[in-house]
Amino acid sequence: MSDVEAAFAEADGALVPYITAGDPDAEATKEQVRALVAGGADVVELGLPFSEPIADGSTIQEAIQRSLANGMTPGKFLDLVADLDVDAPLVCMTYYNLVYQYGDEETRANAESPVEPFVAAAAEAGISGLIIPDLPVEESAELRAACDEYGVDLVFVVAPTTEGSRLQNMLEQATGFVYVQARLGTTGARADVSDQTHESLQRIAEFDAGNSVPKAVGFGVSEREHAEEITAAGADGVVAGSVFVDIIAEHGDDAPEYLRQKARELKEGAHAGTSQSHPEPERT
Amino acid sequence: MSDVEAAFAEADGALVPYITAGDPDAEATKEQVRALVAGGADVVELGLPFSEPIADGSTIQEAIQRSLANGMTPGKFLDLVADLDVDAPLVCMTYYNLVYQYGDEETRANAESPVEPFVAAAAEAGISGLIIPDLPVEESAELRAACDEYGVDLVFVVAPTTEGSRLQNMLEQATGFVYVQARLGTTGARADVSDQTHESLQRIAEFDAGNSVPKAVGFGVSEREHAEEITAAGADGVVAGSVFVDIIAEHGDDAPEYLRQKARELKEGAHAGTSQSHPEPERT
Amino acid sequence: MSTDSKFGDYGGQYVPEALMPAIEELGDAYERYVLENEDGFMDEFRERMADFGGRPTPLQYAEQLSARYDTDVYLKREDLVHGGAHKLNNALGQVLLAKYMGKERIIAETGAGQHGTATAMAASHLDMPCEIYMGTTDINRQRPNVFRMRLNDAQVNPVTTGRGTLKEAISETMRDWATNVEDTHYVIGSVVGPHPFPNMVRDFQAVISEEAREQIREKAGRLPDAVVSCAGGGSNTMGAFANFVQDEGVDLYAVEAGGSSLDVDEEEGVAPNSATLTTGTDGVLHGARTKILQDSDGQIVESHSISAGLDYAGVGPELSHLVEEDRVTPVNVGDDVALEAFHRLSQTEGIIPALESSHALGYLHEAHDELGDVVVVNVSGRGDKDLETVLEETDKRDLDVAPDMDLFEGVER
Amino acid sequence: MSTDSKFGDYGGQYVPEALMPAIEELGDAYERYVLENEDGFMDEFRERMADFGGRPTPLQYAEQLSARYDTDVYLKREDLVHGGAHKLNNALGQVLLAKYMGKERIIAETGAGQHGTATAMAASHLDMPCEIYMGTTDINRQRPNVFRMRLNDAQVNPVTTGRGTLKEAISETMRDWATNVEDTHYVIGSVVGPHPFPNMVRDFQAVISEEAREQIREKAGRLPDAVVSCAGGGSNTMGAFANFVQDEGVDLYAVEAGGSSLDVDEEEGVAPNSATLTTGTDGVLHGARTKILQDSDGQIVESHSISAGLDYAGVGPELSHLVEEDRVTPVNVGDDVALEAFHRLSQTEGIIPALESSHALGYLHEAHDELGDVVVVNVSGRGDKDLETVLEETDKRDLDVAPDMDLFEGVER
Ligand SMILES: Cc1ncc(COP(=O)(O)O)c(C=O)c1O
Ligand SMILES: Cc1ncc(COP(=O)(O)O)c(C=O)c1O
Repeated sequence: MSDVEAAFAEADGALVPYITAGDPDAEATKEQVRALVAGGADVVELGLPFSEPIADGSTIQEAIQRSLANGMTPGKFLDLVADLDVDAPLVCMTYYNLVYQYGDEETRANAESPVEPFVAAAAEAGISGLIIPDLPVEESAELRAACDEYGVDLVFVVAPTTEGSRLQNMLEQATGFVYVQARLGTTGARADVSDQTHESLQRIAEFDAGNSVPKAVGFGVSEREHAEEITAAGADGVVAGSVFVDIIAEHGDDAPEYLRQKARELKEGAHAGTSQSHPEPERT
Repeated sequence: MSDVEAAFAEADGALVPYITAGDPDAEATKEQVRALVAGGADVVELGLPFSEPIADGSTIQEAIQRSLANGMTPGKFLDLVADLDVDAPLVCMTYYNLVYQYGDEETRANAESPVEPFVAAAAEAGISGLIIPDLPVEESAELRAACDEYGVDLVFVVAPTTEGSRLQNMLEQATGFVYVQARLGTTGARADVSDQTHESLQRIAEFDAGNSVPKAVGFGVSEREHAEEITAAGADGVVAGSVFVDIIAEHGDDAPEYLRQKARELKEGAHAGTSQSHPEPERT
Repeated sequence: MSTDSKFGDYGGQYVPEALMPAIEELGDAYERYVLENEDGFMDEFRERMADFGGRPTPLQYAEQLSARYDTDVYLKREDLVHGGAHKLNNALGQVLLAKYMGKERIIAETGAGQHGTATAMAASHLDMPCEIYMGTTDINRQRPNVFRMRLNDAQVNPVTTGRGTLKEAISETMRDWATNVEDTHYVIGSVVGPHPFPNMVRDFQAVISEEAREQIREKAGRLPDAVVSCAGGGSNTMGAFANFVQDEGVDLYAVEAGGSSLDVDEEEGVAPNSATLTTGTDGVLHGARTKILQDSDGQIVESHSISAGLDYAGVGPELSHLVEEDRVTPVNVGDDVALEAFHRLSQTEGIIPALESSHALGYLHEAHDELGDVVVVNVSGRGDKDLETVLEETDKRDLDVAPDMDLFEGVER
Repeated sequence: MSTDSKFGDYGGQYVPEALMPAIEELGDAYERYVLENEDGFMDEFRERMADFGGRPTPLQYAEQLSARYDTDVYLKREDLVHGGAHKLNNALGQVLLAKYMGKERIIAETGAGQHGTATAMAASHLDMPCEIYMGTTDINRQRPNVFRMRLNDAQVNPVTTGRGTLKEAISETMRDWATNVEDTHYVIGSVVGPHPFPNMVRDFQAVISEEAREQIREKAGRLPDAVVSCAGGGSNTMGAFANFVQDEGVDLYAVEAGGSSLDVDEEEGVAPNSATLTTGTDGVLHGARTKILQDSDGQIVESHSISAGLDYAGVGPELSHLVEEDRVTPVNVGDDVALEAFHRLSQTEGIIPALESSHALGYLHEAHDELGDVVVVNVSGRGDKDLETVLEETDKRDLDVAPDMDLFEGVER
């Protein structure tokens, strides 16, 4: 069982917050991560910014632009991670080209595959898992191999449109957790839990049976009730990103305290939902 | 012999000045005509302005615009002519559409041809001849007939490009005088007498033989020497327009005096040239 | 002068004497090269119109319009000719003819710039020096077309007389021709001017109906009930009609610019329209006897149309004759109807038509019930050149069909 | 994923999971309708490209250029396609395919507006609702194209992120697609993006070389020694090459935008060129593995070209592969050379080419000695859209070939 899977197992309704590393700078990110963990985050998803974030909505796009404008790079990202000493596994979310491109010439020349240098460096820095939203399972063989070699989880996104043999394949390949996309579209905080979310939860229940990897639902989660509804329907946790990124954009230096509060709120929701789907009713 | 032909016969080197009627108004035109005749004009060519003067250069175009802007019309033109009491035949220069279009509905319905009403009215007002620069001899049958009926001369322009049977035809049809175009192009004062002028003079000499109608050379005549050169080569007179129109544009109310002087100068030249081409040498 | 210099009472050669030899020479060349294909002139013309000009142009079945009008509407796509209009058919023909005649210089007039750009393209293609006369007012309001002519290496001569528009440019070009007639050919832009221009320009444009007649027989299995074409000078019109004139069952509609009103303001010397065939009277303009817009004295009045290419006070003498003979029906639609038709075709068929052509489409809209089952509409040109005008004029009106352009308001940077 | 989703190492499907079913569905439709002509799809496509699009386009022998270069130069006249560029070949194909697939809504990205206008025209023609994403910067500098899209009834969605240009518009369109994938088809504008787009767009554009190959055999009696085509994303390029790839004796030149310099400014994240095939490195962008312009970290850099249509940091994966296989020779010419070539063709052949196409013509000028006896150059589009840019950029330089535009100075009113 990987760090990430262990964190889910212990969480009893896990909270996986996302923030963009380097928004607005590396020191701030460290504070933010500590606050999230203090608030109850079980796993932290850290975005390594890429110039063409096609899977992200406007909130996270803007965070990425702020981070890039302030000089964030893959190298600095890994330094930041290595520096962070928190009690939660860190998962890196980024786009494939940065993974593909990482490393100096010599390292790359000696690598088994173009993606090995990044995975090696990430593992060394303390990254427990990777989420690459523009890498479908069909193109992931090289990265899967490198992740296996370095003990890094590779998280896949299951979309509302993912079905049949592709879904099967993904569940077989996924480690760490499965990121269940609650609705079509891109990341971004929404006011409600969409119908698609309920369908997704339904689908989780269906495929849950034969697979042990945890499932976390994301895309649009921003309120306690969302989180509760999601875990109540059988998910092992929730992913929430835009809501935290919005807080950072709004509160600047004061963000950590707000992040902690929001994390606590969502964590409570996730936990509460779990108790509804489990035999023993228990409230925080 | 028509009035115009008679004027040429008496002139011994005729001067035919052109001005645009109504430039800037009818009263001024009357003064101008009187000044020209006082200066020695043998025949006066009066322009009836048409909105699309394709055969005229910029000097006369502008005079036409001034005249039209001040309200000149074919009717007013004929009134002006009827009012004028000078000792030289008046020739009307205009474009075919005005001739074609003249007359009220009733007159036109009873006319022999569309052009008859204009010719009749012109003759009545005291016009001795017509020059229609956009009416080639081939299209002139109707107008020729009307002119014959009302005793109005029809002057044709012979261009440097006119040759052979067309030239023959024109000489046969012309009455009053033949307007020999000194060079290709449009009306307008020039600094010199072009080579084409000399060729034209040469051609005059050639066709002179079999035809008794007088020949006047125009297009670009503005100086005494031009006039002299032209009659010396055998022409019966010179036509000059732009030089007079320029004087009117420049001197306004004072124009008549300058017109008289310029007419005198050109008349002297024309006369002097004649004496060179005639047996008895005589100078003014 | 050859016997067919007249169409009934219309036509003829009313030009300064200096030009007579030139138009006789041209008449002779027209007969030899165009009518008799001497030295393979017409073969070369057709080949160049194919390879350089993009002919044949399609005859397209217009699905949405046909459904809307319950009439089979076919569009003759002259907008696809190189340069964006039928104008090149004529310009290339004349420049090539000038070359065969040994001329060394091309001149032409232009108003909105369509004929000027076509002539400049043709002259550049055939490596002939070219000068275009254009009024200063037009130069300033049609800058892109001036640029195109300059890019094609034509000299553009500003004409400052009068109001600085088409009429003045024509007169000025005639003056140049009268001065340089020996080595210069004047490429007239429509079926106007002295003989042989009306015949010759028609023959160069007749390829439109030659193709369309064959295409409609293939596509519809029959001849059309009607052919509808806009008419300014009337070159696209005669081109679209020529090969149908002998088909008595085919009605021919020449759609003129009704402008803002069919009345003439004698006082101001202005006709707020260019509906020469409908409202004009007989007269002589620019070398030919034809219908013209004039006041009772015979002075030419200023015409008007939302489409610069129709904005002319005369019309081809052959059209005047065919109207008199009842072979061609003259009709007109005003600025508003044309503008709506512009938007309609742009929206429903994916074709942005010239404002000139939009008049033909506007008439189709108004009269589709009476035109029969199969109608050919000549789309004489594309409307890219008209974008500015259309936006301005649309803005002034309250047109249901027009798209809003609000999006710019939010994005000024 | 079908086996030929890759061209050697290039290509693939690097898209968000939500889109995978859509591109699988599209791959399936591509195989059935495009490759197997199910329900007569390809027949209908070809018929519409003829009647609506104006195909075939001519292959024109360029007399003056041939004489100047002592080489037989043939121009493939894609500038004559409806809309003014090869772009319609693809847009019409995809919109029609979307219709066959039962989609109800079309979206597309556009930079300079060429692909957007082509898509809007195609959607209007086929009566499909259409939305175009366009960066706000581009909206402001390409207003006429925005007007054209609006006139054709397309909605234009301003994209405010980033610098508001093409890259951002593509990303935004992908987001829309990821949200509305069930009823919406995304019409990608070049041979880029995830499989099956590169294959499919190539197949729609391959009509260029299908025609050209037949035409050159007829006109020159042989295959050409070289085919020269500009390359941005590479759709006109692959279209012009596709049917010659198997002809080993035919050299294929992909001419990229050398911009102002081939260097990359890592500090600023800017490449003052778009010479992806020459200077780019392997990476993954917009759904495919291909050559891209990136810094050493893998961040995409801003590209540059005087011609907006070439200004893209990626290139079609098949071209990357054909270059790697030495079948296609990547070359480039800079802004200045392209600008001169623009003026040269305008002046000497009467054709105003797109600035994109001017790169191919610029390379012809520079390398004509080495290209062989018979050369086909693809004139991918017309240059009317580029007039403003050309005037501005010409003004900045001291180009011998450029005409002066002094005449405006005298005529301001
Ligand atoms: C597209 C188009 N159609 C029609 C016309 C009108 O000319 P004509 O009546 O000679 O065809 C013009 C003139 O510029 C034009 O550009
Ligand atoms: C005329 C023209 N040529 C070429 C291109 C470049 O695109 P591609 O490389 O896909 O042909 C464009 C793009 O807008 C274009 O408009």
